[in-house]
Amino acid sequence: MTTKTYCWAIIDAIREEMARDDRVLLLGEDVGAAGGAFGASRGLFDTFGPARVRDTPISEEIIVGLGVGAAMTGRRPIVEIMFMDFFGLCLDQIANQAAKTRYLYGGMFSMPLVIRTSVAVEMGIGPHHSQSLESWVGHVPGLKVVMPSTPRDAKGLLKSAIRDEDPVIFIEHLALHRMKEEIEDGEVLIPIGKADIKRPGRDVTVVATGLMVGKALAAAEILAAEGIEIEVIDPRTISPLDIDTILASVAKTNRAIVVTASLKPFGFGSEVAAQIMQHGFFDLDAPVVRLAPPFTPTPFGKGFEDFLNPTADKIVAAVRELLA
Amino acid sequence: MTTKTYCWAIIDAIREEMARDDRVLLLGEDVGAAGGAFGASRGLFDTFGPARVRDTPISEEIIVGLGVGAAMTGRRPIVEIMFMDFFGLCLDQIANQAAKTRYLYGGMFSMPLVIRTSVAVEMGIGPHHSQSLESWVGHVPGLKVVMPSTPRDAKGLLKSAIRDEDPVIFIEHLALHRMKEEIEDGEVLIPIGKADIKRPGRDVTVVATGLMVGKALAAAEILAAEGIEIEVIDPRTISPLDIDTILASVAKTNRAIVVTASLKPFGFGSEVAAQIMQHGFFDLDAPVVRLAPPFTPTPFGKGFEDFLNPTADKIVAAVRELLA
Amino acid sequence: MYDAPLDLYARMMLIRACETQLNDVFARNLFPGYIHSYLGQEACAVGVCSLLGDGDKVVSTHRGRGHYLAKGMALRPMMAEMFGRASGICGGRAGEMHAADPAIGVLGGNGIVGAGLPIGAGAALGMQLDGAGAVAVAFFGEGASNNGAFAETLNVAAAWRLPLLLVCENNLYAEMTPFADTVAQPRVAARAAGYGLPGETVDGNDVFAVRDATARALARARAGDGPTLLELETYRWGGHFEGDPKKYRSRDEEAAWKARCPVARLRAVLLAGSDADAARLDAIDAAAEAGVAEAIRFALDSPLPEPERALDHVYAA
Amino acid sequence: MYDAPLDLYARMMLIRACETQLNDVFARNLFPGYIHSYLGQEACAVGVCSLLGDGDKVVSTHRGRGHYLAKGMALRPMMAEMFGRASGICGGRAGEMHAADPAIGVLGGNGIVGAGLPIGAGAALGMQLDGAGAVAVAFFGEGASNNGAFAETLNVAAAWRLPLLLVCENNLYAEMTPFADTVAQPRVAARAAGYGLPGETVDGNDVFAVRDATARALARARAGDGPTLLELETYRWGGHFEGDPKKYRSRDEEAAWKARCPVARLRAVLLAGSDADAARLDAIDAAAEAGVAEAIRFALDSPLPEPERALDHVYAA
Ligand SMILES: Cc1ncc(C[n+]2csc(CCOP(=O)(O)OP(=O)(O)O)c2C)c(N)n1
Ligand SMILES: Cc1ncc(C[n+]2csc(CCOP(=O)(O)OP(=O)(O)O)c2C)c(N)n1
Ligand SMILES: [Mg+2]
Ligand SMILES: [Mg+2]
Repeated sequence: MTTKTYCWAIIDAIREEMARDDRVLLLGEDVGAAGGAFGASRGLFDTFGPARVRDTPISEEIIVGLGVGAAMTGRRPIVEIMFMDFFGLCLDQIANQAAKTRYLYGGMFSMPLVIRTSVAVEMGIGPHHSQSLESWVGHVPGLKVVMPSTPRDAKGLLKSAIRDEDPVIFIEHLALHRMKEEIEDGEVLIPIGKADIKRPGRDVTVVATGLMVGKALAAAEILAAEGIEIEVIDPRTISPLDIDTILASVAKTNRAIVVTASLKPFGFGSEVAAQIMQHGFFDLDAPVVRLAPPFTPTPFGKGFEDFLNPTADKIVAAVRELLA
Repeated sequence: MTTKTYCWAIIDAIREEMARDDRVLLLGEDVGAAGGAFGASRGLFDTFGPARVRDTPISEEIIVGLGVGAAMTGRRPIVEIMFMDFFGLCLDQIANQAAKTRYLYGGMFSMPLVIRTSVAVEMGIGPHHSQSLESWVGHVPGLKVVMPSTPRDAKGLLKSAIRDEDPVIFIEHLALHRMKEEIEDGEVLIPIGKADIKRPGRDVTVVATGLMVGKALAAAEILAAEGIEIEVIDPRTISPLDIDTILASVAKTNRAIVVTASLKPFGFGSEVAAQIMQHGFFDLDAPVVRLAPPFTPTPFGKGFEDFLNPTADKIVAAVRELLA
Repeated sequence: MYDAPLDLYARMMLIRACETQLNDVFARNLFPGYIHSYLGQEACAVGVCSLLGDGDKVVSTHRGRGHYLAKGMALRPMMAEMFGRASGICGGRAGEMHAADPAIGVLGGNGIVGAGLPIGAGAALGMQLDGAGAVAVAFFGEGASNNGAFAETLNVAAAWRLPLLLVCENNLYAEMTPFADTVAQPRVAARAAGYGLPGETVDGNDVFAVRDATARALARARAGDGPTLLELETYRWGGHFEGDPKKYRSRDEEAAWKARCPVARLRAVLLAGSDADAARLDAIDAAAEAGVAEAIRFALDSPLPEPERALDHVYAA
Repeated sequence: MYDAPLDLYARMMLIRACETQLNDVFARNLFPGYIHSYLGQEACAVGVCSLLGDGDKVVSTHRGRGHYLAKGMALRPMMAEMFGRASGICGGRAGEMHAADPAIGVLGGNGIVGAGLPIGAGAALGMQLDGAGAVAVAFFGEGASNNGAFAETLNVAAAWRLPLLLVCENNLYAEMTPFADTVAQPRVAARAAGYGLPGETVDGNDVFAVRDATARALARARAGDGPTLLELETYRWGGHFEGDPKKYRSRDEEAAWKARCPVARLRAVLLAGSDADAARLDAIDAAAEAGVAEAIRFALDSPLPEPERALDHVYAA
């Protein structure tokens, strides 16, 4: 076991996969000699050289397009879009090209492409560096969408993503970059499409994604002191969603809260609520609660973000209300 | 009263508003001398001239950006993105710029921008000309999203959109372009944010959008013959959603189906289901049903589309099942 | 790869016959959807693709049949794909704007104007990493050259010296809008210099001129000297799609361009040279017509795909 | 609009003082978030904006303070905005990358590289329709010139003869990546020709050279002759943001560029000419320093916005 930060876990995953398979490439802004805008590719340029680790211009559309074309010709590219907020510049390549190529051509092409990106919720950088836009890609068939909440999950999911034959959107949480966890030294592979029960409980099912998982666990501690045991489920994969694990939990708890940094309308909370309703309606004692920031852009500054985003205290309050 | 097609209703709306307010402009591919790729700007170039009706290059990002900048300097632009499938090329200007400008600057700017676009569901043109992507924009605060299902609604909503101080995404349904309706000759203004009960009923609430409204009404006819009266609600505006009208209906019917061309995950059906659950859970006798195409891209050809998309028959079957 | 003038002629005639007969089929209401005709541009596809091997990749557009046939896609499955039939090369699900064939390096058409350019660069990156001297070719229209994707592609291809041919078929119109109305500088090739790659404009209706320019660009690409932007001046005989009334241009202009017919020009050259006599060429014409007619019959006789096939291939099995 | 050399100097010194003192504040951990310093580029903003009237519009970038101050944004509300305070010009919600002031034509910074260019074209369209001779100026970095938005903007602006100045501040780096590593042709102005507009490269550290080029471009724009691309060669003294260790460049390179300090150069010119003596300039320096210090105090003393304000202005009231 070695203690790793979320950031180093990502680097390890890429390094291991690049060493394992020389078809793996890394492309993006500042990913090369600079080691990544957030340090998440440190050392890779030195190890694998400029052919396989390439700095791109600030050209988001072609960054993804390079990945699509390279994947169609036998490579396994990892491309980086620095912030998920920039997806509006490259969503055509993601949603119309990468996502649809296998389908369109009747399975004649594979699309082993990983699109790494970062969400900077809670960093106070303002409206263009704060959006958790998993809904945009979760709505697109052909894509897989992954949001790791711990270093080990990040490593295991990224390695699985790189080996996947389908395009995977890999969403890193900048506010988690320094989080530490012990990770076993051998191969770590976490399956895409499988939720993780981060803490078992019996009273309320709390589904939380990415950065919100830690808050849900903190809320669980507070509530446990009151004798309330929430079950914290981290879906880890947004699409395809492991609804079975969630339903099994709801069958036990009869109550659910979904905590997200993504906004409510058309958000992950709505999707989970709709699916719980569809498959577990008669297990529910109360409506599924969506805990999410209000429907506004994110202004500059931590003060606003603390106000807007779910916190452990807000989760505690929501659980208490749901049980009242 | 004059009988108008959906297409001419749109032209009328633009013509009336351009005549009324010379700050109104129309920009887009082929909108000028050619009168629009689908004929939806016929005559406007001749009437208002090349300064106010402009053909653009195939440059979706700047088409929207021109609208943003012109709106910030006192104009009321209507810009056209030929198919909604192309939103991946301009979503940054839509979601990060148009949607956030008022907010970001504390209300110092208005953004009276209309983004007209077309959805070609059921036209058989394949994966890049078939997507109903209202989820992408419905998820973005600051935008309004409108989907008219009849000529009169199209006219009245478009005129309201042009007079609105906020950016409005106006989604036209190509398969409705030839639909006809009588429209009164005076001013027609339909408020944004207000749902319309297209057919009252007592047994099941059917919420349908755009092209699906007609199918729901056809289903209503079939069901009425069996003594089943469905209430067909056309939200007309996707965001902000008039949930009150839907809830009032569900309070009466205790059952709801949402019929969309948008795909299920993170789709309009999920959003409506989640909101009905949140506010009307104890009114529900059964889970809200989402009737939507399966989670796939759209292949070429009408045969596939008929299979994938909701039809009157599928709605009838869903209603019967819900009442069984 | 095919070099013999008669082979070039045969391939151009095949495209010509295909486009002509499809228009007839369309006029008889037997075609499902839009036809984006390649009529008039045959020398472009054939000039470029005749110099490519199966290992070389081609990225096409919404107007792709010329490229598919020139690159060697088998006629029947190609045709059946256009009609959306189960016997189509993609099972009839890709349709008129989208056929592909990885076996011969056709990476597909595209419904999004300009979107093939970044993908072409990605394929060229694949070829560069393979190191086997293969290239990628991205075809696109002059209308696409106004899209941001074009500029990003020129820049990256040049900066990385990718083995990429950027082939612009400048047919003067993008849908109903004349290219000249959307630009201040109408020479597409002139945009290359700003990004540091060579740009060349050639007569796209002269198959030999296209081949010469392609050969130069290929030599550069295969030698590791990077991309070239080729602008092929040509004309779309039909409307944007069949049925377009073409109000945006004059019948005189159309006649002038038809007088520069690429197929007729090649035929004249062949007849003037010693290669072939009229009978030989007529036989080629007849074979092309017959082959196309047979392929269309094959397509029309083929069943539509089972609708349930729509559920396949969303993800890897 | 300000023409007097001493006014130019005062404005450049104001920016210099602002950037220097903000770095100190940052070093003392009193700044909330990132600082994208404008240090070293003062002549660009002042050279261009000194020729603009309040009716002319400016679209800025993530590195915008120089533009704001040069265009005349009041110091205290500008500064308070940087600190995210309620007394900021946008109520403290826009922050370090985003201030705007419609009263003087500042349409805002941008967190999305390149996104200001299309908006600038839209503002220029507004000015063209107003017909009053006003122009729009879009500032951007050389890194942004690799984005598709840049090319689309050049093309539309030229095709429509928009009264737009495209002002590229080429400071050689985009974040940690040298511009030269991402292009085959590093002269940004050379991209103009392909789109049919004039492009000019000038010394961005010489405020008079910047003004001369701007004056030419403005004359063209105001006369209805369309846009100009100006490339101003300059250098970002700091890192991409404060705290960036700048491993991607040498201290020698930094020293060489600091030797070309735009403020010192103007000062030398002024001292060599008859306009001012050192005491007068020192007084200007002191006033700038004092004003900035006062503005920073004002900002730090101002309350943060009430968090509930986050719920305002999503839609028009
Ligand atoms: C991004 C995008 N914008 C607009 C369209 C609609 N459209 C389809 S073809 C076309 C014209 C393309 O012109 P050009 O690139 O010159 O190719 P040509 O049709 O002349 O072969 C347009 C505007 C599209 N499919 N994709
Ligand atoms: C679309 C987009 N891509 C990437 C970034 C991250 N980023 C912020 S500033 C910057 C560098 C910009 O370089 P340049 O345009 O030269 O401006 P400079 O910072 O040198 O003033 C990058 C890559 C961004 N904000 N937006
Ligand atoms: Mg064309
Ligand atoms: Mg720079």
